[in-house]
Amino acid sequence: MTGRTQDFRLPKGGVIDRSRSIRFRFNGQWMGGYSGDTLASALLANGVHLVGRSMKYHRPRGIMAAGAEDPGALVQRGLHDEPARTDPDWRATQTALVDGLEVATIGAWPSLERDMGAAMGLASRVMGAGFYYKIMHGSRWMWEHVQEPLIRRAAGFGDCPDEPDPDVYDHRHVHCEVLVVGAGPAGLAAAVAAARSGARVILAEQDERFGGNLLGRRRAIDGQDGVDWAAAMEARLRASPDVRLLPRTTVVGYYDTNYLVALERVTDHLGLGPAAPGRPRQRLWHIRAKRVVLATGAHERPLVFGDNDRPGIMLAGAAQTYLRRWAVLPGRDVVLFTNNDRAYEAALDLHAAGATVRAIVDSREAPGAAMPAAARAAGIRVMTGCVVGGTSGTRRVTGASIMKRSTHGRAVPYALDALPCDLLLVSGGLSPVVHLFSQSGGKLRYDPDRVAFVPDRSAQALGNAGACNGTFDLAGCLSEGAAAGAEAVRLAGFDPGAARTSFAVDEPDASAVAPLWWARPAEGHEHAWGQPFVDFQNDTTAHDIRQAVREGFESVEHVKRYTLTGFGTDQGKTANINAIGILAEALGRPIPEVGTTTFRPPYTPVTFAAMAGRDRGEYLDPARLTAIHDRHVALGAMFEDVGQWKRPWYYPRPGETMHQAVARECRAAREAVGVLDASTLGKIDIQGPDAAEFLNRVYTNAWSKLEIGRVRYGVMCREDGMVFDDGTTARIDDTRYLMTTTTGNAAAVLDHLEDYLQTEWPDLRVRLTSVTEQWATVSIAGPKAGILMGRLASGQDLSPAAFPFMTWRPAIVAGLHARVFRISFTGELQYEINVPWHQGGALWDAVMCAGVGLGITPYGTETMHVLRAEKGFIIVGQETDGTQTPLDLGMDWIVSKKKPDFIGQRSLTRPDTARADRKQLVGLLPKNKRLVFPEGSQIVETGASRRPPPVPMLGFVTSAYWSPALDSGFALALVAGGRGRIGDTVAVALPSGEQAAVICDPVMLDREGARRDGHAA
Amino acid sequence: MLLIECPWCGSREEPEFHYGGQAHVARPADPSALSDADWAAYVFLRDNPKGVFAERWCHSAGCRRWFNVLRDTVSHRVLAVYRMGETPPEAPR
Amino acid sequence: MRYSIWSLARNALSHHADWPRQWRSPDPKLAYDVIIVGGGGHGLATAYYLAKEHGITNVAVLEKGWLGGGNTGRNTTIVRSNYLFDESAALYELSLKLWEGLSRDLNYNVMLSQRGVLNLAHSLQDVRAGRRRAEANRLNGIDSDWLDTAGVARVCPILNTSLSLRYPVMGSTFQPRGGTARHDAVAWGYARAADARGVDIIQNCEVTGIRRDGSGAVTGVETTRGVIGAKKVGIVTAGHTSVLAEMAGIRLPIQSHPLQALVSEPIKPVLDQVIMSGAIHVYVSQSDKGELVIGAGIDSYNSYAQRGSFHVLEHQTAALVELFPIFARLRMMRTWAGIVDTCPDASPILSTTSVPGLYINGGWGTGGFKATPGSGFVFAHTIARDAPHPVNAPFSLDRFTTGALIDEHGAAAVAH
Amino acid sequence: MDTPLEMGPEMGPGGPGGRWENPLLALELDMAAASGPLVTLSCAPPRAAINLRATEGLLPEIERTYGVRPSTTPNTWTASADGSRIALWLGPHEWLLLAPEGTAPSVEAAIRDARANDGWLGVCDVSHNYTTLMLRGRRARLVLSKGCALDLHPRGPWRPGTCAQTTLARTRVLLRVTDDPDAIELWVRNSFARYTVAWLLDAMTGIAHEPGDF
Repeated sequence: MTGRTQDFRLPKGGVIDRSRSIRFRFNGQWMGGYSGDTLASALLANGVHLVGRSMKYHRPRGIMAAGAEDPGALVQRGLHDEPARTDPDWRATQTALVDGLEVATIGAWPSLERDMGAAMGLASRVMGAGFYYKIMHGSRWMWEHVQEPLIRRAAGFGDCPDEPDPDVYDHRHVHCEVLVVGAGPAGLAAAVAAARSGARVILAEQDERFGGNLLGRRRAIDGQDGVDWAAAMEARLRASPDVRLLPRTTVVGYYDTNYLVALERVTDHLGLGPAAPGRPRQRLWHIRAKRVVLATGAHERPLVFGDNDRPGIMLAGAAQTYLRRWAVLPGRDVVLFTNNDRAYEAALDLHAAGATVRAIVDSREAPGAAMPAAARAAGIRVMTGCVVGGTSGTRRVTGASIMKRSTHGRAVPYALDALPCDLLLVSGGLSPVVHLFSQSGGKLRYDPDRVAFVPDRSAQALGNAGACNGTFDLAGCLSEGAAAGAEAVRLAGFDPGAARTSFAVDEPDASAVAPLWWARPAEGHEHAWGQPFVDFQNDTTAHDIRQAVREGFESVEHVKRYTLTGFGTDQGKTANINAIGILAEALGRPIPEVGTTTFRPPYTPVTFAAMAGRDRGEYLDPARLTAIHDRHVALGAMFEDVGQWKRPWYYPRPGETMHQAVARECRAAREAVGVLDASTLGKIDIQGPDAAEFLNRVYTNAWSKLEIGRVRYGVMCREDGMVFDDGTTARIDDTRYLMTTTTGNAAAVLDHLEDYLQTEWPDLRVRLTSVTEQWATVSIAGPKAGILMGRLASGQDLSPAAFPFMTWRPAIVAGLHARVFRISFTGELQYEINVPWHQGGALWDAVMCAGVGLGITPYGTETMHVLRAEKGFIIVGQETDGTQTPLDLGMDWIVSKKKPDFIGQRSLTRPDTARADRKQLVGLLPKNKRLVFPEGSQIVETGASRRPPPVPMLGFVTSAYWSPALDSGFALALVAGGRGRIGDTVAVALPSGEQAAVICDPVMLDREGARRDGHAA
Repeated sequence: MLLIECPWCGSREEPEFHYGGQAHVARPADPSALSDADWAAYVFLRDNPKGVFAERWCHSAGCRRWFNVLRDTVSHRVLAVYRMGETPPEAPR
Repeated sequence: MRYSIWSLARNALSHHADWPRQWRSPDPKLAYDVIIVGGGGHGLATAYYLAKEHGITNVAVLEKGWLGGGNTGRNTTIVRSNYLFDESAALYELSLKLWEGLSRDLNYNVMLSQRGVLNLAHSLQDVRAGRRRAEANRLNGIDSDWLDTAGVARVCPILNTSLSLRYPVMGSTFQPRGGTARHDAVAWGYARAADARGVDIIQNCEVTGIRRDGSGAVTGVETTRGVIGAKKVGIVTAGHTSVLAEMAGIRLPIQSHPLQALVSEPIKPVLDQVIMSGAIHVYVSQSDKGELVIGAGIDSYNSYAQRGSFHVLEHQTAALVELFPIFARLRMMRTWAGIVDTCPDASPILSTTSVPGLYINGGWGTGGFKATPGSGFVFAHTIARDAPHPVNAPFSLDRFTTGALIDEHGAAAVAH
Repeated sequence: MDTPLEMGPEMGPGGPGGRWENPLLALELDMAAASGPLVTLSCAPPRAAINLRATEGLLPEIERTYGVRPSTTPNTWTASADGSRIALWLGPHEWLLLAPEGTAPSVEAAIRDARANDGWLGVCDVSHNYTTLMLRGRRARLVLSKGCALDLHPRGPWRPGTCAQTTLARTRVLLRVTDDPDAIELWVRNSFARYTVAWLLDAMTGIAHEPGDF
């Protein structure tokens, strides 16, 4: 296929590298461009104005601006052989041109030129503001099955990739004394003034080149061409060691305490293929700045008039930029429509570049002096007191209808003249880019002279310089920038030295401007001249805004939401101010009374993956591993996530199902000996003379009498009386205890204890230290645990007789210094062996070796759960959900009646917590022994679930397992008044129907507790 | 993102801290002497002012010490930082 | 004027010049039977049902700013009723039933989209809690299924259900009737319908005080537009409940926190359900406009600024990209925050108070939007009868004294 | 066996078995591979570590028994002349005392004996609680700045002699800036060690060798 040639590229000039030409494809057609082009400038060089279709009416839309504010030129960007690297909704004006780039129009079918969607245009008359709210409420069926699906299909822009993104994204935290946002003349001047002080300065610029407007205007500073001046300043900054230059970096968010977030596009301009290993595609900067200088410039406003959205209608300043920066002639037959002097220069530049300028249409009766004179001198016709009322053309503007303005400002509804043109320049004046200032909490003020919202009171340590401050002339930008830079370093505690704040600049006086929010035709003719668009992405017109007002939507936020103004991907950068002006006129109120809308982050869109940075895959959240982890992996364990911990769940042998594996592990622990890695339990070292008193206050039971060497089980509540955590605590010496917590709660418990210690009881002499990872814990359980212990600790009598239950002692185990605890969470004879963490692996190996011949079997959390449930031991978080008191769990025996006070005690006597019919912990045995109820199943009276809902629920199954020991399924449950219903038959309501079960005591195995001393019952 | 001045470690980013809600809520000396309503007030009722708020933070990723902060709940500005047991300073401005 | 395809066609001919106001903008009268403080969805719904169900039309809704400008216009528009406890289930299911007839009832399309809501389970603990909730819902007559991982993959194929996920998806609850609605339209629809029944809706009218007589009973409110008398006053000011209650000397078990949300740039439809993950803190749905609407947990600290901390957004986006790897290159277009009033038990307060004639509706935490119709319905009853409707009786203030809390934390780790 | 139930001072953390298994064994090759002239990551050798709680009045005696006067200036550390003993400030009245491997029990006992029954004294052996890493090189601070919000600029507050408890990526760490400003010691809880190392290796990808823009 033959490609397009760059017919509209001027033979010379521009800030592009003509030695490096680039080939790219637009809607399948090959085109050429140069290094330094954006997609937009390259398309214009090839004479392409029609780039996309609007969202609602599918109207042809072109390139209106040259930067972030462009509302319409959105494309799908990608390479056809890289399906994982396609990007929807990319703004042509900000897309760096790279070799082989493929871009396609979005939302047009079958083609951009012939888009069926354009039929929506016919419906535009019906589809006024609030269209959807007013119909389609009649039939739910129609809405669900026909109307909404149609709306959804019509909506949306580009396509989501259908493969995961292979690229890497990075985060960086950086601190500086001064952050300068924007490297136009003001920003460069500010950075240079700040740089010489030794303060750390960061200069962030969204463009790949520094210079801002200087790149698109004919200017001289101190006799030097503006482009060269910018380059010189950049070079000077590069030379200063304390300056960090960040091109291609958009500051997107300004948060509390001068915390700013910036997105750097690191490799997007290098092509779409994979970057060097580890090289991020984008980098999100997290910046803490002592002072900030905002030099974010201004956006030119389009004008609102009939059919003002055709391709070829462009902001005057943008045309100037395309001409000077990219040496592109955006059109040959030009009309300029303006309400200010500044825009005249665009006409003059295009004229000088060889375009025919048919006329300058100025809405003002009396424009300024210099610019009109210069235009007339160049032989350009200047029509004052006139407006463009409508335009002609479909895929490209072909003409503009000029109308006279009546005394009260409305357009006289017949064409004074109809001028042919292929480029209609518009300028409604400048809007300072106050987005970041507003995000920072700064207040805005409407300035009627500048016809713009400008910064007023600021809420943070910042300064504004240049156009974003309403200072539109170059000399002003430079001196304001230099002053702001110097001021910033001074306030940051550095000496800026003598800052130069005056610059010699040649620039015409072009400050005059008069508001024109809508070139509105006279009464009765408002609809005769086409649609006056305000939001070019959401197809909001001036009529929609006035209709909204008629319907009672008077707040600017209401109008925005009702008409969707400013909700596009451009977030209303060009639309919002015009909308406010039109609204003010409709309400007959001055603009300050109407107010402005809030500017929300981000300034321009931020890639999700850049937000995530490295927190992806295994880095989303740390996986905590025990010292013995590799052994479990080698044994083929399946793992369970418990909080952040990876715990062995069960150890399937080849061909074993989970059920088989768990049954085998259970039998081993009940009949031989099983081994568990219990290292994940939280461990807290408690020291100090008041430790016992402290334990008395945080646990529900009494601790004063616990002897050295003994261990006790305790339950903790929160002040609301609900169970918070449980575990054993051992007395190490007279002033020292070791507390264990549940795996998931370890951190929460330590916080809870420190909180009370530091806030409520600072007088208690107690010190807490987390030693969870000081120790590795291997727990052996089973009738043969005693024999195994004997083998591991030869020469020491650790037999149950010599080493009583609920005591601990130091011992040499497998040649390691250990603390051995005689506690049991299984009901079996059990030893918990604690050795220093870094010897955990060695201990595990020793246990496995010594266990040979005894049937030693590693077991995981699932088997642990079965074993403890058979004994009726609870697991916090499984038998509890934050709404159970110790009494609900049948733990009266552990709730002290004598203690004057402990955390949560008082709550236990509140009316509701004292109720007799609260849900209480019970055991549950299925009538059909083969059954294991799904955990979470609800319990009802027999037959109840056959009645229509709501069905009264008695309680629910908290734990349910298959018990090899009982040769039956069994469960623990919370049942209303359960302890009084032992023996009753109830129903477990399963989706398949009810299953009968008998309520029983939660302890189902070895009630007399013979097993825990090794005497198999 | 808040920047909080730990009285010991200095200024650190908010994620290093753990929030503790209203400061200076003394636990009743003798809960058993309280009515259900008074006890409920201690357990559940907390000030929730729009403006200056005396609140607790814990530098959990740092020195693990709890301390008090005077902060404006509208501007998010930290007006003062002081240690446990100290009385709140007069809010500046 | 009734909205219909015909009225639309008629108005198209006149270039939409003849649409009437959707609600009047009256000056406040000297006194009303009932004043509702707060012109959000809940307040407007309360006024509407006061008029419709109880014939009380001498009612004013006072809004300090613009209708629906608070949390009504700032939430992620999720609608569901699959709550754990009977009390909650009854309240939210009543609400969902009203949702299902709302567009027709209001003659205003609130764009209810019942595309189904999934609450993912990422641990055995989640699985137990999810199953328990699904079973309880079923017995309470609420449509709610339990899906295993394969089932989740069938319903939402673009979700990452592989074991490579740091916390793999182990199943999910699924409520087919859950979905989303157009938040602004809910406020506007109720406002228009209430106005049509004679309710005065008064914007830019901030309540600065609550007047009481010698007996302590409410007599009216002080506002930026003068004193307005009222026999009864209902406080429905999410994000400022404590501030208003304090004007009547009432302390509430409520803390206010920022809640942030964000949307992506619009893309063609890829996600057809509402996906919620309490465990890794993100929930997402795709709007009719094509934007992905994304939320997560609240910021930790008290705040009345509609502004949160950036790292919270980074964490929720990281979670999103893990759940949906194909979303990685999509872009965050806009972020915002609201102020949510949270209760100790993650359940709301719909209650009479110790002050005669004063009623409070608040503490919805992060999940108030879905309850809008039901909340208004029972609160209207509470005000009209000076006694709670059976459905909101359990949500009275005295539960904090008796201890009869309705602790939905377990089930509503992300209570949306 | 009668009290005290403490381990005798002769028993080092290695114990008679003396085995100290580095949980990062599996990753040491990767660490070597990812390291280069600009930055290296390695495991620091085991050391005895003791958590000390003491009032300032006790510090002279601590110095006498331990050999180093713990600093009362936040975020700093002090060391013995030979560097074998280092006291890091952890919080008000809280320090981490480092000593040669195996000496924890004797150091602990010595300090206890110094003030056997002082109610405010707390001594706890945490030698095995942490894994210690060393990140060294011109880009060490850059690597950390990808996941740590401290002002790690060479001219920032974190100079030799300082230490900080903070967060790196999604874990808590104790950073110690050694006498070499580009050599930073990282202390992480053992169970997080693999996560931290994997994260660091990922953050180091490509940058240990080339000076390109990372």
